[in-house]
Amino acid sequence: MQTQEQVVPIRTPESSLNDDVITVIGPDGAASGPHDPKLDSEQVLDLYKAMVSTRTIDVQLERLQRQGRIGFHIGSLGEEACILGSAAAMREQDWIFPCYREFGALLYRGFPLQSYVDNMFGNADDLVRGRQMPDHYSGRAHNFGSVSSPIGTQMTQAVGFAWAAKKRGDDVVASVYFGEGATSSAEFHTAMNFAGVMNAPVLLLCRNNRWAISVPSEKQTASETFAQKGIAYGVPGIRVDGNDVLATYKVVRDYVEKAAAGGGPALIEMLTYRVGGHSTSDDPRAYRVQDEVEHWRRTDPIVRLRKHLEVLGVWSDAEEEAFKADTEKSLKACIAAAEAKPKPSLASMFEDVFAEKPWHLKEQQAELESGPRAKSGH
Amino acid sequence: MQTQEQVVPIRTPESSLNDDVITVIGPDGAASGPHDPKLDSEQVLDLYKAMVSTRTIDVQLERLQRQGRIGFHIGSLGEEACILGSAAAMREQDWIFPCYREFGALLYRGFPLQSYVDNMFGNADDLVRGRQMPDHYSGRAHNFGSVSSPIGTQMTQAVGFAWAAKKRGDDVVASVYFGEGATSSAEFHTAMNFAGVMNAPVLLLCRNNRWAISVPSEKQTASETFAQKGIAYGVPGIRVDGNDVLATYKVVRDYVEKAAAGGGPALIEMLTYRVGGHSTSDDPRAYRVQDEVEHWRRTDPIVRLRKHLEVLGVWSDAEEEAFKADTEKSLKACIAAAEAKPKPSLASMFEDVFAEKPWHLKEQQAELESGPRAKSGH
Amino acid sequence: MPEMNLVQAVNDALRIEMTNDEDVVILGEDVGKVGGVFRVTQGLYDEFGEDRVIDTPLAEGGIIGTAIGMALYGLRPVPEIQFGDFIFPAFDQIVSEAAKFRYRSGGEYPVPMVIRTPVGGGIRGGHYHSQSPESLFIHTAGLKVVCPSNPYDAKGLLLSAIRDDDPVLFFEPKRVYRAVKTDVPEGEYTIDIGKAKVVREGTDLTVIAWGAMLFEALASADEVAADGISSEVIDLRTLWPVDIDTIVESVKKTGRVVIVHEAPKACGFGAELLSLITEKAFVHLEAPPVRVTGWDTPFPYTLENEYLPLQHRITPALRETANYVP
Amino acid sequence: MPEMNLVQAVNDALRIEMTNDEDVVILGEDVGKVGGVFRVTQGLYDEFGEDRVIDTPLAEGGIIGTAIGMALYGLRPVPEIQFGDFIFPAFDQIVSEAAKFRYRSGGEYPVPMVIRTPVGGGIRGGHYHSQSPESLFIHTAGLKVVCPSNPYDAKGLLLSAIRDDDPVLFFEPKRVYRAVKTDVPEGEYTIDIGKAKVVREGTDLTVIAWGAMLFEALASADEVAADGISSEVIDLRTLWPVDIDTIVESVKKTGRVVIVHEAPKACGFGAELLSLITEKAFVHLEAPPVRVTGWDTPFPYTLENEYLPLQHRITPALRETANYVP
Ligand SMILES: Cc1ncc(C[n+]2csc(CCOP(=O)(O)OP(=O)(O)O)c2C)c(N)n1
Ligand SMILES: Cc1ncc(C[n+]2csc(CCOP(=O)(O)OP(=O)(O)O)c2C)c(N)n1
Ligand SMILES: [Mg+2]
Ligand SMILES: [Mg+2]
Repeated sequence: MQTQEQVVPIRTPESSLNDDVITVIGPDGAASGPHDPKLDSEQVLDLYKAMVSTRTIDVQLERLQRQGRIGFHIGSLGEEACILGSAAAMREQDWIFPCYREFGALLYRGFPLQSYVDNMFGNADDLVRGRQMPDHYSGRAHNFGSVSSPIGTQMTQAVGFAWAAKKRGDDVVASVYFGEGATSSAEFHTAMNFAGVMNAPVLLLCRNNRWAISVPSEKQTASETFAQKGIAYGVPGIRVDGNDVLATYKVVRDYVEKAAAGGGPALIEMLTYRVGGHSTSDDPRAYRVQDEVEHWRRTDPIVRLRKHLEVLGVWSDAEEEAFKADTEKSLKACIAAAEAKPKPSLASMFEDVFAEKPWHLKEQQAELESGPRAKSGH
Repeated sequence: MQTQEQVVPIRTPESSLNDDVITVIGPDGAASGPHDPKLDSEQVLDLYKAMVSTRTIDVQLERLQRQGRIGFHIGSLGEEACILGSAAAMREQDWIFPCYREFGALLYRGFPLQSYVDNMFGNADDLVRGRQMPDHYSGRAHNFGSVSSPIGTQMTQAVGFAWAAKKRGDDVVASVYFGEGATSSAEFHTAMNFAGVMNAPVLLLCRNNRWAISVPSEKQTASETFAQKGIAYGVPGIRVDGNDVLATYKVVRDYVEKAAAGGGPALIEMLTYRVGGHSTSDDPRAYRVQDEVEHWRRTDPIVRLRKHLEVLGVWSDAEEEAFKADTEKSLKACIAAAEAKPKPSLASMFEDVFAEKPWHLKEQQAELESGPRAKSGH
Repeated sequence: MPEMNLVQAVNDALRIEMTNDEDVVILGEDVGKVGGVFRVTQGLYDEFGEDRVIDTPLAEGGIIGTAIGMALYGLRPVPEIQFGDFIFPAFDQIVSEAAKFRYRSGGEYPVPMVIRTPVGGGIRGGHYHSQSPESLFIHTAGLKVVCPSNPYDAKGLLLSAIRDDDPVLFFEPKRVYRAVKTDVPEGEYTIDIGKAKVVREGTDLTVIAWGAMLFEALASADEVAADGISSEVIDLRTLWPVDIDTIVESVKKTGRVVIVHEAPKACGFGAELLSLITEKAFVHLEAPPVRVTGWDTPFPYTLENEYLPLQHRITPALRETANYVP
Repeated sequence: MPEMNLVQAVNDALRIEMTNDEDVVILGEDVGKVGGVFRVTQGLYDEFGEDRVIDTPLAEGGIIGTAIGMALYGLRPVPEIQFGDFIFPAFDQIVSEAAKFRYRSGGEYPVPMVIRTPVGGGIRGGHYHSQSPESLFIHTAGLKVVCPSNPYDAKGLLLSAIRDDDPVLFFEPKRVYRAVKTDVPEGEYTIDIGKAKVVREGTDLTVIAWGAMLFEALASADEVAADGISSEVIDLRTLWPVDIDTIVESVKKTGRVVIVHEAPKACGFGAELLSLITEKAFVHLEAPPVRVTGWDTPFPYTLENEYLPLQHRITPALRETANYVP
């Protein structure tokens, strides 16, 4: 319509083009460019091991679920670099608000593997007392939030948390994970807007893994990139190759430091791919072509980092086998222990609803404890 | 922090600068530039009259409220150009989803003044049967939606409505009004995102009148403009001088035609100012300086258009006085009539909850009708 | 007559009405290509196309808000909320808008819309894949709430709901989805909204249930029958407006009543049922009406079967109520 | 001892606790410079600064979501929702997050937060400035709900609520805001959450009310006293967890009860109260408990006084209940 030419709409940024995506590790495995964090080989190896053990655990837990020994698992196959690179970039005093795929970050923070496995079984030793589904852990002792299923709710919470730290004058940055699908939620909008207005020290980490269960990213939004959504809130948006652990580490680290220095929030879109199903309840063959998966397997973050290790001249197949074997061994031990533990007590169901148990919960607990289930020991 | 330089954030557009704001009527009252809709004097005069009568009604209703004869009024003092310019730009078959300041648009659409005044009194002839507060009208017969108080809810509804028209193959565009404060609501985010993804023929008309009750626009968001929020959704965002009725008319008309031609949604930020209080319940002196108000009075949309009429050489003081007098006269007549009408019946309270009255509402109606209020005729 | 489970019966009803009526559209998360996480809309995307079966962005408020807009235009949207637990981001659009639209517009704007969503426990879903939010919507004037217990009722009730001119919340007991098969007639038939069904006749006490808990109630009724207690079991089918006549008639006969539901007790629908019965049949009550419900805690994962009002909790309640002497 | 209205009493409590505790912060729409649309936070912005009294963007979900985050960090946020009718955009954060956080985290993450909001009718607010949503939150395990009827209680209850380690919904009856003045002691005092108050002793029947309707209940009690009917009137003050002992004790004495609330009847809190009473005092009941409530319709504008359970509707209920013979 010719009259259109006359109207000048707000120009959309070109920064959605792929060459705006920050990358460090090249096809040859060499690290280069302005975003190379220049980590020493120890640190790189440390990241590599974390990624490998994360994947090893994923594989084992999926198997466990198929065997019917646990009810559910939601994993991070293919997303290890963006999860561990970003987690490693957070300083010890910083906080992590998880989505539900970040058990690797939780363990990286030092959360005991046994506690994680107890959560997968919802047994009496589960720190959340068997109240939530597997992979819905909570890690306050490790500056780690609490997983809940409703999409997006952790985002505004992370913003308020970060603002509170700032108000107290504490040198703390909060980071919060979510998927690209969650950018459609009301919580993303509110979190970004409040973060901008409050200039909160918070990083919004978007794992753009292309899929929201069966919905591809192009059906989530008509915007070319997720990073450009930052413009709506006056918050910088950056795109990084989320399968490049060094690039991810560097970008997140830079913005952690910026936020800590009073520079405010940032939205970081980490480009990656959900190689597995959405969860053990999902079969992606129903909605996506295998070629796509194969394509992404070629950019596998672990393979890429392994190549970089070769360039650095550290690590060997033998070491890798040994490391995997160790991981599997300790995992198996935790599983055996967790499986042998009893269920949480009937009483535990009525605790922690409130700080103190009110009369009606005492009555209800007594009712259950005097019923057949108590006798049958459920 | 020096490492920052290395990270290239998504560039924010410069389009927030004032010279990006589309204007047609110059200080001298002459219309010029690419956005001049080139209306004939009839049409301009028609718009002018609508703006003047809208203001006249506002002034009278505020007085009426102070006299305690109506309970509430929420007006459009200073916002007449953006409301009437945009309403006039919609084609007859197009639909308008109101916020709560658009009674001028409702009347422009041919809604009877008497019906509007009956709504202000919530009497038995009120088309919404005295169920809602004053200024919460509904105008289906005039392709006009239904006012509700919760901020933002009309936006997603307008998107779904526009999509439905498109699905039916009807040549209908929907427009929806809201204030700049409402861009912080979840509804704005969802409406913009769904509009973009569905490519719905809908125009999101943001009256940026600077204030959300006592909250100034800079506290709503850290983005420089509201129009740039379109970038987050791949939806064009345009800024227009909302106190320039010709510019507003032209921009809205262009995007109506674009949407009708399958070009999809647009976000139009109309820069204006809320000259009065938020509503009759609000006294803005508690939170803003009078200078600001005075500054905006100088850009009064009616004064500006009057100047343009002089350039066109139509309209005179005498005609203006006569016109105002007429408006006041017919308004007074409607008020007198509305005030004399009875309250809605007790029975009406139990109707329209459902298409058919269920047993429990029949029981409750009987209970009320057998009680003292029925006898006292309430 | 074909046998169907509840998933198939709902799918069948959707296919029939989408064939009958161009204005019926489905929208929600993952409802398209993959046919929903429970496969309830399977095949409809291929059959009716992406304009009739819409995969939306991840925003329940947007799903319901746009569905309302479609209904205002004249369509008959059937939005799906993936789990009842995720209906809350859309709560404002449902209670402030859909429920009040007809009323606040003086009848100008009805909102014919059926919100389908799976509810209840039984799949080890923990806090957020198990809840039963019916009472929140029953408390909101302007909404109808339906919850079938079996495939046959599900199909007939859904066809009625889609043709209804008011917003209907259609709660599907996910524990029943594939667990129960019944004969389901081919083609069209409807079951009236607002009509309960006496599924077991009895004389000593009345048991009121719906959805998945109906089967637990029936199991307990059989169990206590061995002790010579004769239970009448009512499947409400429509929760609101509730079929008060069927309930009161039964309670007048038995004088004793046990109400079973999964949702927490406090301000649950059981409270309203108990109140209505007490108000309307006070002089006929021979024992205090009893509620067997989910506890007033969040819905737990491991102890799901200790949380739910299953047979092990219903049976003692039936015995006590039947044997109550003031 | 100074006289205060409810607005002043709440303001006084906020000022006291903000002075005591650096961690107490207020956030909401228009709470800052202008002191809230009802002026409840007036003066606090000037006194404590914009870091303690925060004007937020227009998003209730953001107000509650960020307040939860602040509470997780260790602050004691007191968010304001401008009208109870506008709490629904925050419903998901309240029922899915705040209510379940302590439980789902095994006690790791308490959420001490007081959500203040004006509720109820009486200001000609129509659909969206009049509602009373208490039962929705009572039904949600993990939330406490408080609703004072007078300035004295408001101050003492708010101080308790802010010091409470669980999320509390603090409902302020806007009809009472400036209509009632009482003596309010200067400085600190608390009133226990969970304790009701018998505000009028009687022997023939028990009337249960709270908030603005308490005064209507008292007026009716006086009215029927003329006919020799002696009513005991209980002001619940805390709605949940409710003070069951005070209620049951009174009902055991009177054998008759009338419950009054503004919210719609279906699944309103009256249903829970009626059910608890029937369960716990069945043998003492001499008449069916009666509910006098808002109708099951949206809240109307012009007929507000015909919708509300005012004296003209309570008095006949008291008479009938007192004179009931089976
Ligand atoms: C409010 C809400 N709606 C729907 C769901 C169901 N659901 C769980 S995960 C998911 C997709 C999330 O996709 P994305 O945000 O991209 O994260 P990813 O799983 O890809 O990491 C959906 C729809 C939910 N958990 N919460
Ligand atoms: C969900 C919701 N929250 C709060 C309010 C109270 N409220 C009414 S108007 C308003 C400010 C709106 O400002 P804006 O969107 O800029 O529109 P304007 O009044 O300036 O035209 C507020 C906070 C409401 N009506 N709905
Ligand atoms: Mg994803
Ligand atoms: Mg404004």
